[in-house]
Amino acid sequence: MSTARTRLAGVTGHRLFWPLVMLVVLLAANTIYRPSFLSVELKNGHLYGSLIDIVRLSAPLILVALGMSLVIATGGIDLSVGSVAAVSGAIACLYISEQPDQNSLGAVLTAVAIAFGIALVLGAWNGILVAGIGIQPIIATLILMVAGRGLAQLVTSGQIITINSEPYKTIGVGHLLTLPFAIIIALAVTLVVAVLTRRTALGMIIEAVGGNAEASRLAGVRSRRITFLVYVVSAACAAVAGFMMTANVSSADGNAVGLWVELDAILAVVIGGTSLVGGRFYLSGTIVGALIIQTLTTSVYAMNIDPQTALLFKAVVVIAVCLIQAPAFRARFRRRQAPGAPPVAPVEKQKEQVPA
Amino acid sequence: MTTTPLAARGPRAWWRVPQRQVPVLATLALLLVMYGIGVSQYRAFSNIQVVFNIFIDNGFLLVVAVGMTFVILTGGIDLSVGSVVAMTAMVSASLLGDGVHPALVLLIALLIGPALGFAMGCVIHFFDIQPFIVTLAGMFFARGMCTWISSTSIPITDGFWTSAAQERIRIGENFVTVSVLVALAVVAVAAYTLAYTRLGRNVYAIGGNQQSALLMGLPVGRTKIAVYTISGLCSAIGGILLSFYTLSGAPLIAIGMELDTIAAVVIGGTLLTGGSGYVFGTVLGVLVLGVIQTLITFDGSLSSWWTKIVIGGLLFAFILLQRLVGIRKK
Amino acid sequence: MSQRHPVLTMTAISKIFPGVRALDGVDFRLFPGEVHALMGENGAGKSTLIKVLTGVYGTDAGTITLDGQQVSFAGPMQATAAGVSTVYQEVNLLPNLSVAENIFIGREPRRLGSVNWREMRRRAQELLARIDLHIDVTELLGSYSLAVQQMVAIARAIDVNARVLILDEPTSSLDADEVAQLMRIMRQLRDDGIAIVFVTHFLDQVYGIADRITVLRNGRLVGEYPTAELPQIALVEKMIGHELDALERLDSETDRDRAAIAAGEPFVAADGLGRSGSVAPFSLTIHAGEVVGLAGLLGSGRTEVARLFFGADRADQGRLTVDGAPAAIRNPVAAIDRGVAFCSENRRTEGLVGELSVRENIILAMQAARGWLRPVPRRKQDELVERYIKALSIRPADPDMPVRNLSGGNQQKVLLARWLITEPRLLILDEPTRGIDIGAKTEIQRLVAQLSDGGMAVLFISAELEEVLRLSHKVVVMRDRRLVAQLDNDDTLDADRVMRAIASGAAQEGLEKV
Amino acid sequence: ACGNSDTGSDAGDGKGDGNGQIVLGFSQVGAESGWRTANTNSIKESAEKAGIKLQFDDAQQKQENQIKAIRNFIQQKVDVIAFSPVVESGWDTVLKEAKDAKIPVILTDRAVDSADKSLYKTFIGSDFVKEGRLAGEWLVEQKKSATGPVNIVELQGTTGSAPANDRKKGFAEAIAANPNLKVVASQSGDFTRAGGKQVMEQFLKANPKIDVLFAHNDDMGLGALEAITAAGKVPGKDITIITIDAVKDGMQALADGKFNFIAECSPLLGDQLMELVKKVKAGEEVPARVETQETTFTQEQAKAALPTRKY
Ligand SMILES: Nc1ncnc2c1ncn2[C@@H]1O[C@H](COP(=O)(O)OP(=O)(O)OP(=O)(O)O)[C@@H](O)[C@H]1O
Ligand SMILES: Nc1ncnc2c1ncn2[C@@H]1O[C@H](COP(=O)(O)OP(=O)(O)OP(=O)(O)O)[C@@H](O)[C@H]1O
Ligand SMILES: [Mg+2]
Ligand SMILES: [Mg+2]
Repeated sequence: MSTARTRLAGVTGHRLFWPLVMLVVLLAANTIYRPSFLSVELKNGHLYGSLIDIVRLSAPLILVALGMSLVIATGGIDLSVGSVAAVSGAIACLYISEQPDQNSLGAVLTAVAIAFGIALVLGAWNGILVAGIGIQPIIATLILMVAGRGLAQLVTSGQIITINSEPYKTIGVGHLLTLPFAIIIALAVTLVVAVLTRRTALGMIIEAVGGNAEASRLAGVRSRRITFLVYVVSAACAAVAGFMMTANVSSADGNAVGLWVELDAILAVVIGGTSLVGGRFYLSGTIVGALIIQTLTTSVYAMNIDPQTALLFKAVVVIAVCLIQAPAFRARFRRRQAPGAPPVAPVEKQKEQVPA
Repeated sequence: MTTTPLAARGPRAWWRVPQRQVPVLATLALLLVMYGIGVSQYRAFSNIQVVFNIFIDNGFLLVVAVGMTFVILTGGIDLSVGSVVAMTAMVSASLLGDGVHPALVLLIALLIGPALGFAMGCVIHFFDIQPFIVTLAGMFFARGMCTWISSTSIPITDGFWTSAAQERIRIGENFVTVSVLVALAVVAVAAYTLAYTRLGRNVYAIGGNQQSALLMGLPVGRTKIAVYTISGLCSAIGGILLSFYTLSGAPLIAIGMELDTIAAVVIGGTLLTGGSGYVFGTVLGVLVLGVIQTLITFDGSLSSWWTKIVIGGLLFAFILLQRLVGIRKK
Repeated sequence: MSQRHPVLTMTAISKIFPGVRALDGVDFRLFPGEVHALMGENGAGKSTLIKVLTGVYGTDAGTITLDGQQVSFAGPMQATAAGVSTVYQEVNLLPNLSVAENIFIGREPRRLGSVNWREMRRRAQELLARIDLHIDVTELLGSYSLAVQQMVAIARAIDVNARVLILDEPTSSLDADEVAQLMRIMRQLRDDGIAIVFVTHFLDQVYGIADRITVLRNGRLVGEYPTAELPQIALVEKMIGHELDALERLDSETDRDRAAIAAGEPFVAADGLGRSGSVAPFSLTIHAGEVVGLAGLLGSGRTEVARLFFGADRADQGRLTVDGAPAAIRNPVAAIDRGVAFCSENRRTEGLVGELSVRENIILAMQAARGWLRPVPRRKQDELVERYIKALSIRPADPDMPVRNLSGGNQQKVLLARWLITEPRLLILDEPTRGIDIGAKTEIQRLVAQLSDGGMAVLFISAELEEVLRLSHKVVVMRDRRLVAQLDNDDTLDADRVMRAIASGAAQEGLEKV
Repeated sequence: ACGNSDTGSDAGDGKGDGNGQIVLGFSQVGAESGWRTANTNSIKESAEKAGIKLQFDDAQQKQENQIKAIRNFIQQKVDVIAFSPVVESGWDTVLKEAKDAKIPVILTDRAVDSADKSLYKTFIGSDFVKEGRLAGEWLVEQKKSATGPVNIVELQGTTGSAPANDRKKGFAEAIAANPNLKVVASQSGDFTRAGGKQVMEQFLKANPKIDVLFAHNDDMGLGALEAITAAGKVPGKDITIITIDAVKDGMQALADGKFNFIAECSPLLGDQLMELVKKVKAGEEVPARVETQETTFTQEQAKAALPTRKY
């Protein structure tokens, strides 16, 4: 066989190949609809264009999804991320709004620190329920999903707190070196999480816990501690996302911030190739997943799809993404094209087992 | 040549509850405690009608949760239920509005849900795609259908529907509605199916270990598809009951219902990883949610946000106690 | 014999996994009324051949005919329906269902369309009685030990009215008695005209029952032989592909100076250690450099003892001292901190993480002990993994292969490697040679001997009494979840005496009484 | 307006009391916006002032929950039931139950489409269609001299919600008067600032010339402001902005010249509601429909009104 062919097979076989193809297809569709879609110009020293918007708007989702990846890798799930984002954003805004000088950097840093601290406490709460008491993750985090939303509204008294703080606003809409600051934060957090998991042994240990918790325990892994940790990390990521979302509009809306973001985050993780059963996780896949989701949302607006049918459009794209990504689906197609090719074995991935 | 018999376990006393039922019984006990608290706090709480109302108000949730129980028992999940409920109600309302005969409407409405469920099951099985993502797409699809049919709510004035909605079945001083009877019938059928049919046992088998079930020669694919179809059917029935309940179809109704149903199933002691749980537990789970809500309405002094915090708190207290009781009995 | 028509023929079967040619043009014939042993080293392709036959995997080439009809099963369901009943290598049952259901699921007795639970329980009880297993069939399967589960799997397979019965290493965790039961039943079935495929690594079992032998090596067919015409030595040579010089007997091991070992301070000492409902309180000391063998019948509590030493279960009575100092070993982490390692018997549920690679599985315990902040340097990983892949001949020798793609025996070796690299002071081995071929088994035995020479304490559990006797300095006998005897492994000790100790459950022979 | 104080109040423990105090069961839609919270607070404050005992229930935006709450109010035998329907349809059954239990019902904020008008005593609230129409009429008035086409973009509320449907409808009806006025793009911003901003960003890129923005509420308009500024345009000048609601932040933007026009949708109907409750309880005749006092604001009016705005 020619080397070109094997190289091609290597590229198409890569996990990120099909999600990236989907992303490109979506962008291409937009460009066909409106050729200027891809154009990026420099306005007031900032890059400006739909592409930049997509990346900037996906920053909070990327953050939440990163934390979610780790939680899902342990075989858990965190429904509370949206509420945690709302709580932390609300607390930060409340604190800033009470300062005499909202533009003081010190005040903003204090606000962010306080809110971040509280988010860590909320993450620890989730961690204790799951790892300490042994409540099923979905229900454990559902508690905070419901109560956290109330907490956020309690903080804002059910109103929208509007602030006027340049330093805080920077988190959401500022620029650094022509790039939106939000993108830089997302990159930085991604880097931190990647280093934390892939340069240390944390990633492997998380995957071991998610792949087979009992075996990991018997191998001396402190699985509870790890499980606890991922919920804290997830809450921390959600908190930063909360700052971004509130800074984006310079206001905290306890009801709307992060609403349904947990579903998007889980979807991003799954599109990225991580299994909900736990085990292997792929941060790069998660990021591509988040970009796909945001591109999809932006496409609806950019292509002016009737809101009444927008959901149908989303459904079609989501199902297309997962079909194209599924090896079983592609194999079926290929077989039809090239009869005689090997049928795929229906080997389902299962937790805690090693078929001989 | 003979092995020594393995250390025999003590004979089982007739009153000793089998290990497996402990969590469900603990849940039942806690539910009763919670009800007792309600009765002691609020005078009107002791009316039998309050209990009946919990059933009336949660009949559709119960039916949908029963379907979800099947799915979760196989270790899957179905996020589309809320949207399918809404879609069913929407379709019924709009067809009735067009003057289609109610019997035909009923038939069509009861076919759409299972058809979507069947399609999702096929995608999940044949293409080996995670249920979460497939049913999420199903959720978008069904909700999209709702807004596509109409962006406003459609009232139902059909005679059959209104009489089904407003018929009161008297039980002494109090009453239940048709929905309650339908819901209880669904529960009974589901409980029988899970316990006494091959399909039901295969559901448990797949939840225990799909790979093993496959190697044991069980019809894994067929069962998985069946389970999502059943969930679709239950959602469709739930949708009909909801359209009885509200006598209309509204595009935004039943948003977030998938979480309520999953919560009910899991509170009822079913493991999200599959293979363990009972329909009876699900009934209890739905009742727990219903009682929590009733307690909050009866209190009537909570602001919007405290309502959420208190719901979370009660849920936490309940689940914590459930865990503790369960552990102690072991 | 060759005049008869084979019930099953597989011709030129090939199966390719990404990067591995698991089967390469293999032929296989099976006649009615015979027991046909399928032999080969770990990773030779035995299990793959069976899975191809029953439709778990599709073939890449080759044909299968059953009763003269060409077949191609889409899955085990069709295979079962066509009369091929299989016990796969790992116990593939449902831990969340009752024993009775595990036997009958898929063909439950029914009345008026609904499952007849009472009848099912009754028949399950009867069936298990046939193989002399007396357990509560309403209990969840998961609450029983691996050996019991293996028996249940066998019971399930033999109850079907099958023409072909396939047993892939059914005896790997069974004791001599259960094996004998199984053999008896296999003979019975064979006499009824059923064709049986039997995979095992125990040569004596093969020679005890098999009529013919097919040997595979590296995914290729070596040949098909009547058992009577193939001497043991020749069989082994055919399996490993070269002369049998590497397999010298290991008999010097127990000659080491027991007195010297016992004179030193014990490394661990259990004093009245026990756990209610699990093991009766027992006392046991293990010295550095000593190999203690645990003997007993199925379910006698050997695994439970091991788990108590390791903190996998928490003891609720008695004390444990390590190096003379009281030690509260409440969890595995505490045990590992003190240099205790535990290689569990059930590699699938309690050992390996299937999705992770061979490398990751091997370094997991070492990494866990170091904490996640201090990753094992890549160079060191490579070196260690390389060394043990070679030492234990793990195949394929690809450290980045997900461990679930390895053959059963190779998985077992990976698990063993995980603990060996941590260089523990006490190594607890629960059935470490389960499903391992003879070559590797000798290798492991030698390794254990070598390690104990180097001062490591070893607690060795094996269903094979032979093995226990060969390696141990002291044999501890368990029965009904209590420790009934401790026997010094001197010249007078043999399998017979141990069996008697197990049977009588007492120490009439003047042995140290517990 | 502050939430903590409500919980401390002794408003109702459901046990009812025999001292002749009127008990009002009120089921609110939820707390999905600042507008809604102002509405809730107005009702709570007025109830306290009027000496009416309030049984408050939050339906979390779900019709099912509202029906459940009404059933429970019936069980508790409250004197009057009031609620802001989440949707227009589907109330007949439970309202019949209330009627059978002889408990009068008052609708607030939104109407229901029951054919049987005897199921409720009266309706108090705003008319969303009218709000949309007022916005549209102002625009028609402003642009009556425009010769070329006027490109309008619309930020809709949550798809399928009553205010979104009605405001869209009213606005469309009004601008039909001038064929030059054309809605070139219309998307849902979910009534939130973030939604408004995100959608507006794309509108600005996809449509080179936008003259008018019509947002279904202030919040989306406020979000859009940021997008417009970021695109280098001047809100209120380059793009005429019309919104609905008149919450404080919106009024501020209007006074600052960033918005051009707001049609008010007042949440402060507490006092009017309590009046009605007392009348209904006393068995007096009440009008079938009571509209809240509402107005519209231009930039000048906003400057004048801002200092005295309550929410
Ligand atoms: N799903 C799979 N993916 C990739 N390779 C596989 C897979 N299953 C088996 N193999 C490879 O095929 C080869 C044959 O494995 P098989 O399980 O048939 O061996 P075996 O003869 O049964 O060995 P053992 O005695 O250890 O059970 C091995 O090299 C194994 O690594
Ligand atoms: N009679 C019995 N009833 C119930 N469970 C039993 C019985 N006998 C054994 N078991 C189960 O088997 C296990 C105890 O056996 P254990 O694994 O300690 O024995 P073992 O000596 O290692 O035997 P094996 O050869 O089965 O591994 C326990 O997990 C227990 O639940
Ligand atoms: Mg094998
Ligand atoms: Mg054992």
